[in-house]
Amino acid sequence: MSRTDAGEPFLQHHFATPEQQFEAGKIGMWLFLVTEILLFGGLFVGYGLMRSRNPAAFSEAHHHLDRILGLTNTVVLLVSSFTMVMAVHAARTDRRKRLVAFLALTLVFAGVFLGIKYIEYSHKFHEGLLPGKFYSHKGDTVPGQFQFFSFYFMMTGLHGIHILGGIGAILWVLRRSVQGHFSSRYYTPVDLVGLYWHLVDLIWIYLFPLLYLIS
Amino acid sequence: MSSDLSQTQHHGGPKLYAGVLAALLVLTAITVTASYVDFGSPAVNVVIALAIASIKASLVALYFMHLRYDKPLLSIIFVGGLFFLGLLLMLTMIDAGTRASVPYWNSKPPAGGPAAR
Amino acid sequence: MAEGTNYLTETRGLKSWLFTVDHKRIGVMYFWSIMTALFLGGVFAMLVRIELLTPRQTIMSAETYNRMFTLHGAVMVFLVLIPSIAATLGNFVLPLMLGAKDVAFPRLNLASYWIYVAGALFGLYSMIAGGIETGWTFYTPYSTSAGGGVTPMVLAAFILGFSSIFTGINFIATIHKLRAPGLTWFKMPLFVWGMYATSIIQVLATPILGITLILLLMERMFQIGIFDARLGGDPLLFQHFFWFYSHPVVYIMILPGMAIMSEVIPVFSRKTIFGYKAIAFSSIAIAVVGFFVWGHHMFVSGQSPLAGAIFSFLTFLVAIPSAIKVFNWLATMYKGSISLEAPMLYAISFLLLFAIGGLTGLFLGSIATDVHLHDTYFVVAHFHFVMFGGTVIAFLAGIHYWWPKMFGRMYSEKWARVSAVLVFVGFNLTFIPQFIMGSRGMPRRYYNYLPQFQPMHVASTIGSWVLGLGFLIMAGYLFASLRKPYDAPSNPWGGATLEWETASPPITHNFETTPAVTHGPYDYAALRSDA
Amino acid sequence: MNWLRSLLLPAQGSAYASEYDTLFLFITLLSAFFFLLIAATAGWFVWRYRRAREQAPTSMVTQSLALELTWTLIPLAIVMGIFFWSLNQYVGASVAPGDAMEIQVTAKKWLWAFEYQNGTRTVNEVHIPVGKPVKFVMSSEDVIHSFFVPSMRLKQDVLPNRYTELWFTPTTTGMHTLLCAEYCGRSHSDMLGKIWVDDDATFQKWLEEGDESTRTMPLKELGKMLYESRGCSTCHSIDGTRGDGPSLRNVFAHDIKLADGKTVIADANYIRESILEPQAKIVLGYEPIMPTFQGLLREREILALIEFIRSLN
Repeated sequence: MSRTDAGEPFLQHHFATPEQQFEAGKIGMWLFLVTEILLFGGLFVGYGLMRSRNPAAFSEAHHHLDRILGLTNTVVLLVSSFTMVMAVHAARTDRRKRLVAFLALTLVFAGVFLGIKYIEYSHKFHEGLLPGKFYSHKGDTVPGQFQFFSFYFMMTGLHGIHILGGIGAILWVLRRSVQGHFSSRYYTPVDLVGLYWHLVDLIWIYLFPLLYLIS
Repeated sequence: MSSDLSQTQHHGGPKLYAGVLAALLVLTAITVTASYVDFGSPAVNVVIALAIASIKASLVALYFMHLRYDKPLLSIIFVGGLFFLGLLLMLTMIDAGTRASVPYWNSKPPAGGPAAR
Repeated sequence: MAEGTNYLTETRGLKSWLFTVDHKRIGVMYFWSIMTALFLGGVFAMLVRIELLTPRQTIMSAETYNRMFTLHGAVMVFLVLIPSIAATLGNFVLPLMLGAKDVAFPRLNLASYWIYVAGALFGLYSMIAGGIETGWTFYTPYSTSAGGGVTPMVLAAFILGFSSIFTGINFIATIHKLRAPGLTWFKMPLFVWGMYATSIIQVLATPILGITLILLLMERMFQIGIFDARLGGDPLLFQHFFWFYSHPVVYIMILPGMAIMSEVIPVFSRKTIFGYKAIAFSSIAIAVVGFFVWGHHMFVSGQSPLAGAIFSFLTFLVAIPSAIKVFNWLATMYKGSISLEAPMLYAISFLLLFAIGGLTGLFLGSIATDVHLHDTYFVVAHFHFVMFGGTVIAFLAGIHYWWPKMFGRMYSEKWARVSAVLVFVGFNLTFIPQFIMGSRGMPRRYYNYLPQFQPMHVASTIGSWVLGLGFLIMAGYLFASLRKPYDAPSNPWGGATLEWETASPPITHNFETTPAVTHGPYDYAALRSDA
Repeated sequence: MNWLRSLLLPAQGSAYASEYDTLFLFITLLSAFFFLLIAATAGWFVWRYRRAREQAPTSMVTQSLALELTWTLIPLAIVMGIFFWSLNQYVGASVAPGDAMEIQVTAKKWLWAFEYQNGTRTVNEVHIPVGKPVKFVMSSEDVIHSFFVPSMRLKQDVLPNRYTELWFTPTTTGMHTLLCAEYCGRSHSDMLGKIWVDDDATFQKWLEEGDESTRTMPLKELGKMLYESRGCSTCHSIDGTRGDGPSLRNVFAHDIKLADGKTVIADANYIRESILEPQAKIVLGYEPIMPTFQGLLREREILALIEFIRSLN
């Protein structure tokens, strides 16, 4: 990549100004986020249809989920979103130490989230509350509960994969932050990773009531 | 032209973000509480839960994701995506909800007629 | 004529191609890859046609036949038609038309190409991993119970989806942010509008395919109970999901074709396009309304009659913007100065074939008539008229139109015309009999058929040979042109869009200086006075 | 118009088919008109405005709202007309009259099984009375199939775990072809059936006593006919080639190796059991996929099949 302007080390050659590059990046990121929403959206539609075909099984099955753990994870993720936006703010206002600190905090919360998810998953594995043909829970009164767990694992699993992806992305911007790449003149990667992280949070905001809070 | 991006964008600050976080936590508490209340029909609970979730999602999108301060194009992209997802949900549900061997507009065929019209 | 270096010669060696971020080189790599896939898909098609020469076994067993038509469909849809115009000509021409140095995200563009290659390899792997015989539509529960290479082929389609999404994201961002100074939205060439509409669909529809294929694989591996009726699932949900993607995909294929028409017709008529805004907005309208109509693939599937009625209504609405385009193209030719060189010959072919494809769509959008015609050869003929008569013919028009720009050489005009006529005749001979067979009740995907249909099958097979001959000739003169020295002028056809202002082939950064847009994309009078 | 109808469409088997054909031909003529309009206009322009010299002046007109509206609104009006006509026809055809005779249909790879309300069961062949509405209530045992009767212009997918319906009132006696229109695997194109429309008396007699011909036909001939019409031939060859099931050539009175390691002699009782309880003894190297024909064949028909298989030695 030829760098045309020594004053703008991260300006790619085919852009005229940093603004143009920043805005193009944002458009690209938002389009990507939309594809993510639709990807999850397909699962939501499938969930909606299966739940309306089989409401009793879904309602019965969700009692096997631990609301406290789900609630904790919701709070953890919301707070991590807050630390992320603070990191972006720090980058924009040229506070590099705060940027590094908030990114690191976000990583910690992401780790906590996955830790809690691990506890939940191992509990489900133990009880045989597994998707599809692996479902082996005994003593069900309502048939078809495996469907709920199919969706539970697919939705939280896909979400978990996105958390892992987010951790990778945050590690990448964290490394670049430590190297001092970002400033108020150039913080596009921080901003875009932030957007991605908020989307992961946003999807969980829907997953939590749909999976844990069926009344 | 200044290339300092912070000059051209206003995104709010820590105080606003903390306020949004507080609102999100309160709404989370409300949604958990609401799930214990019997509103007469499970459908009402679903609607309430989804409505609160949507408020929370809007807060995240507007403030954490800066949509409120960004160019409208980004909001159009976001809302556009939701629109097409809604379309998939709606038309699929219309099919699933009205699937019967006899269409609703003619559920009582005239007895004995050769062609029920 | 190009002096000095151009994008083809500036750097050399395999690595300089495989890791290039130059949109033009990526476009060229896509071009050769897609041509290879087209050749493969074409061979499968010829074999299918030969098998159908007789009502019983001709050259292959029923299993082989089923694999053959599945591969033909999957290769043509996922490896050829979806990326065809957008990834090759779109990649090459779009930044040039905008006066940009590259697309917005060059590395993403390269990633898109390599993902395409990876997907294609997965698809080919499914051939040796037991073969796949589900049809390219992967309908459940057949696809969840069938053995063989279903899993790799489904993964291939999933991977290819990312390639498509990346191209779409790239184009939208490019069109928004990288237009040359003075190039306002309504001064953009209509090709760009078409690409914009296409990209919208690629971004919005493809993720649903992704999740559908994931669910299909989950159902196959874990029996999660979403599509399998025996487990409480709903096979129609798969069809809804699948067609939510796969109907808009038809517009991913045809919109770029229409976009090429909107360039070729005015240039070869030397006349400003008629109804610029009508054509531009109809592209967007097609992109949006195209999402509302998927259920017309499901009129006899057991879908509710109410949903069927709604989808039929919406289907008729989406017919209108296509009609508007056709009439505007015709009006563009009126009082023009028309020259029938190869690109224009293909454009005229497109007008005729697409008209037939569109009009026969009326039979299929209309809910009562569709019941009889659904899943017959009528449908096969209809979508070949749109996909081949539309997309592929427009692709050929575009290749002939931009060939001098891409490779800096002129091809033999005489042989190009011979080939264009053979393709047109061969195509019609192949598919018109299929309309008649279909409406007479010949179902598709039939290995054995009732003897009464044999004469029409024979005609159709002979047509496929004529068509194949046309393509062979085309390959011949196109390859021959590449052996010549650069001989293409920078603007051989007298086009007024920006890509004709730079050399043929262009330099690596497209333009010596960023062009300022002073005249409209179809302002041939201004071009003449400049000259 | 009759020549066009008979060129494009199969024979009509019901009043609905003739209604259908009217709409079909209307759209055909409309399409032909618009196609010729487009083709003639394009051809005329290409010839009339061909480029004679390089710098020929061209029209500067670039838009006309009136024209745009014309070619938007007229096609819109036409397609809306087709939509309502078509919808009306579809609604009329979608609900079976209350007195329709019901026949249960089970589709499976790769045959059609029918059951009448009096318990009569047939495979790949169904008799119905002329002039009376008949309703098929259909379901699949495996994948999706589609019940397609071209002469009635009707088609309906047949789904597992669900009932779908299709009805018509046949107006002409004779044989109507039934095809499977949804791709269902290797023998999809052999999943054919025959719908015999009989006059009332013949139908009643058939329902009570079965086919006249099958009662008098020699056993071996009857067996061959059943082998071809009841779906046996989709899996079992008679020339020794391997299908989804073992070939029937040189089977009778031969030793058969079973999947469980035992060997049996294929005598009449073995064949009878294999038809009625196909899962009881599985031949080595084959999947247990054959459906049972219990209740689908009369005693004489089973005898005929055994006789036919014996003749293949």
